[in-house]
Amino acid sequence: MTTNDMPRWATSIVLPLLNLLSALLVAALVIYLLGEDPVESMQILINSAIVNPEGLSYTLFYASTFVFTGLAVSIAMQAGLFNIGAEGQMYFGGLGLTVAMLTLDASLPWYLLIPAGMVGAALFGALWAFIPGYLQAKRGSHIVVTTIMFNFIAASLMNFIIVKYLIPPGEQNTASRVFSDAAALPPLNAWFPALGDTPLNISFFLAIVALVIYGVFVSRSSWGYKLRATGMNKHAAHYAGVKISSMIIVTMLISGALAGLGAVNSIMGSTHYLSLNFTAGAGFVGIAIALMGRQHPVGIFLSAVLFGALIQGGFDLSLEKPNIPVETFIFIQGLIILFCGAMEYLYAPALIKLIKGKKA
Amino acid sequence: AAPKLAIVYDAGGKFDKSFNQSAFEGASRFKKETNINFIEVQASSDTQAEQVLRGLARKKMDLIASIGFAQTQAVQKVAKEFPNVRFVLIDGVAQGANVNSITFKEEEGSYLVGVAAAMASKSKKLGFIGGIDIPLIRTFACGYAQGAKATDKKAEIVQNMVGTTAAAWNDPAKGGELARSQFERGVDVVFAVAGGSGMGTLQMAKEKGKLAIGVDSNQNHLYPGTMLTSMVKRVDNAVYDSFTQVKNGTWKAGITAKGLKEGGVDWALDANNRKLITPEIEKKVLGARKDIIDGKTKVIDIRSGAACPV
Amino acid sequence: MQPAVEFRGISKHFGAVKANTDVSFSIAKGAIHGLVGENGAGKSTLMSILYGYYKADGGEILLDGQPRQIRTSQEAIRLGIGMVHQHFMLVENMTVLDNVMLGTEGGFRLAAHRHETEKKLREICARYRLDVDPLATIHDLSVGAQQRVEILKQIYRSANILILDEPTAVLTAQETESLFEILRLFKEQGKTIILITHKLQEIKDITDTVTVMRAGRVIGAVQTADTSKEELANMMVGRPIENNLPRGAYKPGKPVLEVRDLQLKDSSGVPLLEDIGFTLRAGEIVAIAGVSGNGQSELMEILSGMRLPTGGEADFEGKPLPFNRHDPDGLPLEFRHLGIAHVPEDRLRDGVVKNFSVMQNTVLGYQDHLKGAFGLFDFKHIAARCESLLKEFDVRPPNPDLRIGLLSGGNQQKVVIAREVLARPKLMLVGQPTRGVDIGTIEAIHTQLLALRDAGVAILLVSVELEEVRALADRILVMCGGRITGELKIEEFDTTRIGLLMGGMHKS
Amino acid sequence: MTFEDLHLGSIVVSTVRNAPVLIFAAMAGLFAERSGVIDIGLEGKILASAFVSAAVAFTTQNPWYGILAGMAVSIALATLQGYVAVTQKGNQLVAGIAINIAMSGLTFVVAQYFFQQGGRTPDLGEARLPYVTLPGSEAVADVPVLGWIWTQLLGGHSVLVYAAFALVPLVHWVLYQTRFGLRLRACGENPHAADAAGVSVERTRYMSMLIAGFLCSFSGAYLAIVQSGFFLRDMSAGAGYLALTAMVFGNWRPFFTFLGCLMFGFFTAVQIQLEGVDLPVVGRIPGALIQMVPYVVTVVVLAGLMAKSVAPKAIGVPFVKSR
Ligand SMILES: Nc1ncnc2c1ncn2[C@@H]1O[C@H](COP(=O)(O)OP(=O)(O)OP(=O)(O)O)[C@@H](O)[C@H]1O
Ligand SMILES: Nc1ncnc2c1ncn2[C@@H]1O[C@H](COP(=O)(O)OP(=O)(O)OP(=O)(O)O)[C@@H](O)[C@H]1O
Ligand SMILES: [Mg+2]
Ligand SMILES: [Mg+2]
Repeated sequence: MTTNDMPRWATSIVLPLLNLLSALLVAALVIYLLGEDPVESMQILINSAIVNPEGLSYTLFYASTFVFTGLAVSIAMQAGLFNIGAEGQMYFGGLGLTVAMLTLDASLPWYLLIPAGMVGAALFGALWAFIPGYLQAKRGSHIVVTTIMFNFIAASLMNFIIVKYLIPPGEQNTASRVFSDAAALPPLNAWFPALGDTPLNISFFLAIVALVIYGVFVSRSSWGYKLRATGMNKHAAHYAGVKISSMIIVTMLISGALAGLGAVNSIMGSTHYLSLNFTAGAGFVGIAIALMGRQHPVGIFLSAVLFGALIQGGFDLSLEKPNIPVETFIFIQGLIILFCGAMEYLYAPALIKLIKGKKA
Repeated sequence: AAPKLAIVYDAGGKFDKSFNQSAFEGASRFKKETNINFIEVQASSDTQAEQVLRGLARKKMDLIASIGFAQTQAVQKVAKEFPNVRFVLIDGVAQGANVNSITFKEEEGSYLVGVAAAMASKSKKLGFIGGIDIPLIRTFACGYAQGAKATDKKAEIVQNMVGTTAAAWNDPAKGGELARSQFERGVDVVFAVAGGSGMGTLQMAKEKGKLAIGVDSNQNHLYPGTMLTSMVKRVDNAVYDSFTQVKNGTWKAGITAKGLKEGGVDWALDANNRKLITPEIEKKVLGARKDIIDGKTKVIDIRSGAACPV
Repeated sequence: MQPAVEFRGISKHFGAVKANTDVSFSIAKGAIHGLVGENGAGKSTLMSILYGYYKADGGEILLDGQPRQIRTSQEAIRLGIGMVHQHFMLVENMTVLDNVMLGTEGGFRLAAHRHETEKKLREICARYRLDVDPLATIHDLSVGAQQRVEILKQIYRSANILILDEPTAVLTAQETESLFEILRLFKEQGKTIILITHKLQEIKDITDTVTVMRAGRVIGAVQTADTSKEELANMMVGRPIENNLPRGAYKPGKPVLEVRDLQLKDSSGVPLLEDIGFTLRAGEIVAIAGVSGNGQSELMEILSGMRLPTGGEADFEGKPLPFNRHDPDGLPLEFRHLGIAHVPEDRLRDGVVKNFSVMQNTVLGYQDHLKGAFGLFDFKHIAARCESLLKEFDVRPPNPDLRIGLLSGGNQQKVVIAREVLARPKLMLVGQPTRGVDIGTIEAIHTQLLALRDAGVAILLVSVELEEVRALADRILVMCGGRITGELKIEEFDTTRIGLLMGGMHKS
Repeated sequence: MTFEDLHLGSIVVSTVRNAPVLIFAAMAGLFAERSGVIDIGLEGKILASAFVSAAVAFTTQNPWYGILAGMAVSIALATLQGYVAVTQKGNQLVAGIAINIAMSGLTFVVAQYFFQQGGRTPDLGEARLPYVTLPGSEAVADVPVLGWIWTQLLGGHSVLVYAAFALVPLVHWVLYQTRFGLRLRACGENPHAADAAGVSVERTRYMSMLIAGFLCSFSGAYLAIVQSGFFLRDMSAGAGYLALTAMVFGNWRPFFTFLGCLMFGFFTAVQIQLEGVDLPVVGRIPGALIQMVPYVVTVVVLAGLMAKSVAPKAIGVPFVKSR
């Protein structure tokens, strides 16, 4: 039995919805067991993540970061590389951005500062991905292992750098100084006051642009073609003249740069300073997003928004329902990934039967 | 009407076996005594802290207690936007006419337990186990070392940190392993400042029959017999007092650093460790305590930029 | 007498494809039965049903007159059916012994049975004159030896009904002959054998009866003795097959490729190629004959830029090929830009990306030629190019959006050849162009290659099929042990002499 | 720095004690992956079994019940992975990651619900596994080298430590010397060949996942009821990923994987000893930097010494009957 037997609307809309529903059903059961009304809880969740403009704004804010980390993992995956290191690359990207800001934010206007921050973030993120990429290409060191190791190493290194060099004297907070106002990304509420006082900023549009560029380049460019050929059949790619090792290195550089760019939204869009562990797992969420979104730009976008919504909605819900801790939504994230990402064809047999039955 | 009170924990959460938990205990005490309720929220990231503070401020809270230095910038920012809402920031300093920043002189309390440790130790090798290598933890370590060295010049401090990510506060196995390794190197008193990871340390001490020192709240009751003492940091009192002040209308903004004198930090002596604290130790510690309160002994706070003198 | 196997009305479809439609025929006990048909005719599907790999949609199978439900391979094995698959079913990093034991271990502890199994294998090898070392690891074995392991597996399991799906596609003439020796032995022992092959000569040589399939249906079942190759071909393809394809006069032009003193050693210093030298001119087809594994593949890889030689040089149109570098990364593209096209021997490994569509595969290797502004593809152009290519080379089905993995091997091969021909190369390297391909398609591929030659392209062909060499070549080089052992003109074609040269006898 | 400062004895003992968490998980991963199922979900299984074994051990005050319960949960999760990989033919990486994320949340929620201690279980107290004291320990305790070997290195561990070390040759034996091992490896390399040889790929992979779940549960149990004495949220702290690393490092072979586990244990122990010590040449390494020693070493070793790692060929690919 294959999904070829099914119309497109069924595979791309009905099945995912059924899966999402199943995940939410299990989640509802857990909420019920925790002693709360699942229906009401879901209403609150949806309301505060999607319906309420301010909530939506937060959802999209989180999604903007996730799009970048999701893209980072996706592009590496296209080349058959499983980059688990987006977390460390984003963390390091934050350092690049911060270095740029600390040196420039007093002297440059915003329209130069923002690109400078982005360049810094991309550069450092790329740098952190370069070594695993190089080792994979030239020494055959397993990228999964090296990137896991590089996450740990990044954590140590950043801990050291922040504490030793970035904390302003006399401060308690394990964070750099706050950047000047010129270094803040323009928030969207300036144009859409309904969004309220939220950090949603132009990096949302940058994320969309990144998605479009990714989509176009991966599926319509010669480079993307070589990228995918490398991912699917290295021998054939070699036959086609792809320089496999530079392809691996370049892909990891881009992947790292994208992960690094994830820091731009988190830092220049919201906190305006670099703090210890500011990534808060966004790099790992990127893995889930890439897998769930099938490395497709639309899929990545939807998954990123879904995860953003869970963070925002879950947070609000836990405020209203103290019996439901925020961690419940980590569990629900896991469920959604399981149902939508790993068991995507759970209902395919039943659905095929249903469709065929109707026709007959 | 009863004041509207709120408490915002940082990423550690209200059961972090550290300052968040202590804050929760203070607030609970207040609630029990006055029957006035409070709202609790946990902010898992700096962005969320700002979101939460703003949300609470909009609800026209009378006082919002922000726990942990991670909320410093968020408090400063939101306090400016809502001049009519009062804020208390624990462990950090934020500017604002409506903010009361309360910090603690952890170095002073640590000094005392350092004294006790140096007295109780036979090997004169003292252990320190911190969560992450950050200024706050270094302050504890340095105060501890100062107290120990002042008591016994030859005292040697072995120091380990659990890790570098948030997991470092939740790794009791590593906390225990570090303690064991320190014991094997001759350490016989260990001071654990590592949140949940510290639980592993205290337990290992119990197992190995060595002495341990707890932190933040009085942890003496956990393993009576091997808990030498605890360095208590009265975040609970700070929260309790702030709530009470708001209720009584005596709340004031400002910057307060609470040391021994102000009752912000102390060592813990109770039935659980009475047997371990010999009269000599007690005398020595109380003497040091008095000297600090009187200003005769100055304990260096490394956060002020000074290097640790020992 | 009861037939050993009887198919009754077997039908099987995959999605819209009807792989088998109402297939009925029977096979006598102790017979060698041939099964022929075009690529995609449904032969493998039918056999997979017999072996319990696929479940038929309808119909039944009778063994010795008994209707049998065969739902899994386990059940088939229990019923005494053995199958040598079209693609080897061997675990590459295990020994021959372990591969044989897999599924018939004899007990929980392997050690308890390893020894006796090994002994039994050695006995079998001796009896059937199979040259296989039970303790060798599969990936160290040549394809021929791997084939022998598959046979060994079946003998060890004493299968009574043996299915062989294109076993000879990768074998040399000698290897094929010794396989047939074994099959005759089997026959003497009363075993029933079903043989699928695209080589009609083999059908004539060994089978007793033959069934012809086309488009999922049985077209005819005949006694081998009563038919001829031509008749079978006609039944299969539905038209007569032309054996002597028309070709222009032999008018070699300028030298295109001059190879001098080429050497290749593997990482441990063992020579794979030694002192290779020859000249290839425009408008001629030079075939390299030889038993596979004698350096032909390596030579093709070097000349296409996929691999670097360890010594020697080659001039292409008078200019030396850039062999002086560290690794061959990207070199195939440079060669392609010079005008060297390459149809790789192992099409599934090198020649196509199975998960790409047919259209995407027509771009492979030429991705940089086809890009426009910003490196983006002009899909309209690519689609038009693909469509004409599918039409001109009669790829079936001519659906550019199909995953190429779903095409039959023959049709995949046509796509690869079409892609390379379309590049209008000056030199075309062709490795085993018709391996596993049906006779209709062979005819089509040969026609294309000859047309290319007539258009003045220099073609270097590697083939283990002497039939193919004879049909295409203008000159023949014979390789053995990494050296060129002889050269003949096509007029001098002589199977015995070539056979001697292939065996290492030097020109004398 | 003198030799004394290194405390080699302490490092060795510490290595032995730290290794079981990784060994159990890595051996579990070995079964899963050699059969062709990627097991990136080790972390989640460790966490789940750690929680359940601590919770049950506490509630029943019997560590063995805890271990049994942890086993049940870990096996259930592994079966779920098997269901995704074998029956659903879904993405195994996704399933593993989903399990890791879900368990990180769920263990907290359930622990909080039952114990109200912030995702922690109460102290196990006496309900922990005891340490084994070898016979004659008292007699030899004071003998210089022998005493140390007998009481510290060989004795004084939990039974699970012995089990972990005994497991390695056992796994090797099962993998290379038994019918099941042969079939399992065949399924991981070329499931089509296994199938054609009459081996049920489905059954073999399910069996392997059951074993993986079974073995992995000990990793969690060791963490909770031997090393810590309670459960704390996210207490696995990356052990599952490290086990995976050890396995890749060991090229999916039991003994080398075991060496990988020991290497982590060893360098973690060394790192503990090096903190705050003045080293020749480099001086005192800052605390934060010293944490990265085991990871840097791994990268260097992987880049320098090891040949390319060769994963089981069919790993991660659902077995579908068609080419
Ligand atoms: N697993 C499958 N899924 C879908 N379609 C299939 C599958 N296997 C075979 N087919 C279809 O069934 C038809 C018959 O295939 P089969 O493998 O039986 O051909 P064949 O006669 O063995 O060809 P060849 O000579 O190339 O080996 C093909 O046209 C193909 O499209
Ligand atoms: N999974 C599949 N889905 C659809 N069709 C398939 C599938 N596998 C094989 N087929 C079809 O089955 C037929 C025969 O397949 P097979 O691989 O035997 O091709 P072949 O022509 O014999 O190639 P080879 O050169 O590899 O022997 C082809 O038509 C192929 O398209
Ligand atoms: Mg076939
Ligand atoms: Mg074929």
